Amino acid sequence: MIALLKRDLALAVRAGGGFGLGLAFFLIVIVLVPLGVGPEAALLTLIAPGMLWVAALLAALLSLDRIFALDFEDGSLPLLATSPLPLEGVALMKGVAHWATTGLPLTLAAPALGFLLNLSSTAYVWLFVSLAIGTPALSMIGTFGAALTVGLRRGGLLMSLLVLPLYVPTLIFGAEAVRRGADGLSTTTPLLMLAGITLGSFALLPFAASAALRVNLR
Amino acid sequence: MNLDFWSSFKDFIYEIYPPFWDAVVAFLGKYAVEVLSAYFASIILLVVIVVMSIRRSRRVRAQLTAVEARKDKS
Amino acid sequence: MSIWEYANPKKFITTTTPIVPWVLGLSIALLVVGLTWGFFFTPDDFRQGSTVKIIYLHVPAALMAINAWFVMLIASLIWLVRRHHVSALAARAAAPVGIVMTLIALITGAIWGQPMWGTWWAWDPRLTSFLILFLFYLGYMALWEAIEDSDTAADLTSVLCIVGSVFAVLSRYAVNFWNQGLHQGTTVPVATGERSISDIFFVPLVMCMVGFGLLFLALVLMRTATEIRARRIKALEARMRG
Amino acid sequence: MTLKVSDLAVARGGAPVLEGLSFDVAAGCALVVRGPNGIGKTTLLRTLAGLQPAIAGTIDFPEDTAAYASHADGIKAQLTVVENLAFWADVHGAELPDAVFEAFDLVDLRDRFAGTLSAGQKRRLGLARLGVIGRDVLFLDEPTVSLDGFSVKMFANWLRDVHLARGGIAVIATHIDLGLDAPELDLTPFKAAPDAAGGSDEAFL
Repeated sequence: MIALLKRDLALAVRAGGGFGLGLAFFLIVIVLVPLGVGPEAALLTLIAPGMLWVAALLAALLSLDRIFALDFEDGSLPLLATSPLPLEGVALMKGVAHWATTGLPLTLAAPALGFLLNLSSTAYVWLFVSLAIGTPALSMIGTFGAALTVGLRRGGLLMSLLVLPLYVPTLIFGAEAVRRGADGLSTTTPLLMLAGITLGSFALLPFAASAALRVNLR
Repeated sequence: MNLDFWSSFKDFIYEIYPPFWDAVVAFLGKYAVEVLSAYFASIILLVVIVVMSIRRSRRVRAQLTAVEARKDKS
Repeated sequence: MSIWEYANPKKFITTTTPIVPWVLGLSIALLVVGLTWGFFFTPDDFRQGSTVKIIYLHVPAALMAINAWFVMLIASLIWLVRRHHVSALAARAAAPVGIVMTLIALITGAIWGQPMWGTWWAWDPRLTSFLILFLFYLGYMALWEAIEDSDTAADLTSVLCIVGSVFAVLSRYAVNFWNQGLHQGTTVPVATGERSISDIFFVPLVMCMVGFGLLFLALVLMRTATEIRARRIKALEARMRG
Repeated sequence: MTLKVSDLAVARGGAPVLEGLSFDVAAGCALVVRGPNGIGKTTLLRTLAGLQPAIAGTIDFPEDTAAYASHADGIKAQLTVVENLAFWADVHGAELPDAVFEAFDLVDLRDRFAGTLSAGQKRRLGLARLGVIGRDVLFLDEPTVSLDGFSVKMFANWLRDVHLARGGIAVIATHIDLGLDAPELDLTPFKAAPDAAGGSDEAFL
């Protein structure tokens, strides 16, 4: 399975602009927020945690439909299905590969962009921690959504409609953790819930994703 | 929908037929329009889903008999 | 005669077609009686005034919105385990009814809360979780429409329904965590059984609930039969072309 | 090690396509499947490979020894020929033998990006994958499409001298003569009757 992960990372770096795509989109959304909402620092501080998380979520969503679509079009998905690799392993590795190319760079870059939204100083560490815990869940849930809609025409649009409601718990707990961090309150409960969702997603969703893949390969 | 639009809307429908609205307000109090609009909206939605279901059922039933007729002929 | 007997589409149609008009008629009768009783013959609440009368629409619709998703979940599980087409098509049939119930719950909830909260939409946790449920319904129905082959569609939507249910429950508690809550306490807590409203409100409310339940049943039976017939048309046409 | 298929029925999109199919393929033999377009060759091969469930009958061969190859070769354009084959070797936990490059005439293409290959070269790379993964039972769906005469002969030689000689099995759906002295199976007599049972639409007819 590691071979699949290595190949996907190599492909992402060579072809899809790899780490930069999600990051660039994240930066653009963050820059748009003050342009839309206005430059008042007090207001920006208030909405910074939520907007940073929403931007991270949208950046993750952006590159989801390519996860399986490429392999489906060039025929390597059926070949992977008939290989010794379990499909659950393929789905898991695809989720990890997506996180490595979008979630990870986001987590590292987000604190650096926090000042654009005048994020309060105490919140930076919590932003990093909540993104580090939460973005894997975004990737795994997204992989499930991608598996559901691979091979469908206009699958990308449909996938966003399916995946966004599934992102709600992660968004709420993630943004809440950062907001509590900003106000100096204890952030343990939201972070625990966030970790619970991430672990749950990685434990269960590969099975749902592989079931969906098997159906789509029929 | 901010509140002043809503209050201007309420004044508007009040002029339509004042005596009726006097009786309604007497009966329902100052939230008469809210209660009526809630009932109105819900009943409209229920009627829509029932009517759509019945119409679709009839249309598909007709199609089916047509297809079956074609099948028996061929 | 086990209930799996009804899994056979033709048998399902022959048994349900005669009873649907009766169930529909009974449910409409119950609704008319329940709503008029609740609307005309129950006193106003001292605090909320006459808006309390919206309870007869909001509570039953909210109840049915959740039950509809639950029915779809059970039907999806039955489809995945026993491969009965009727349950998959019943899940597909229940979704539009469920989304309408959710819409009614949302609209009546917003109108009901407006005088007290001062705005049309105060992001109250319970109403927000219905809004999220609405999105789940939307996604579920969109997935059905997006796939031509019925069996693939049934499988994929069943998987989505199961995963969606887990996340719907998660969202329910996440939303509670996110905002303290303006909604009044549960009027009829099914678990504890005691109720926070007096008898005169209670009887018409139960009548409306039963009315909504029967209406849901009638609509789902009717729409399932329609889905079966539509599937039969497709199968016959495929056969004739083949 | 033999491939035994008894009374197999396969469906496509809910309607039965083939039924009552029985055949055995002993180790070291190949079977060429023939039939007009749309008879269900691809459906049959996908069912044998396990990509879709059969509606009736049984397929048995040793677990985890099947490999499937179809029109789409599963080649990544941004990876070089060597990287593509190395990936499939890793996935199957096998070593990348150098002999496969000679067998499929890919020696001088080793470090070329797969995207820059011609259709025929891509095809050879796709077939080279079969040589790399070391699977005994091969289900090949028109493997020689877009190959020139010389490459077809080369592939047939590899199949006979390397794969079958090693005791492998191959079921090949093709229209051209591969020059293998393999038995042929025409699928026309096994075409499912219009009202055949078993398809998922059956409950509605």
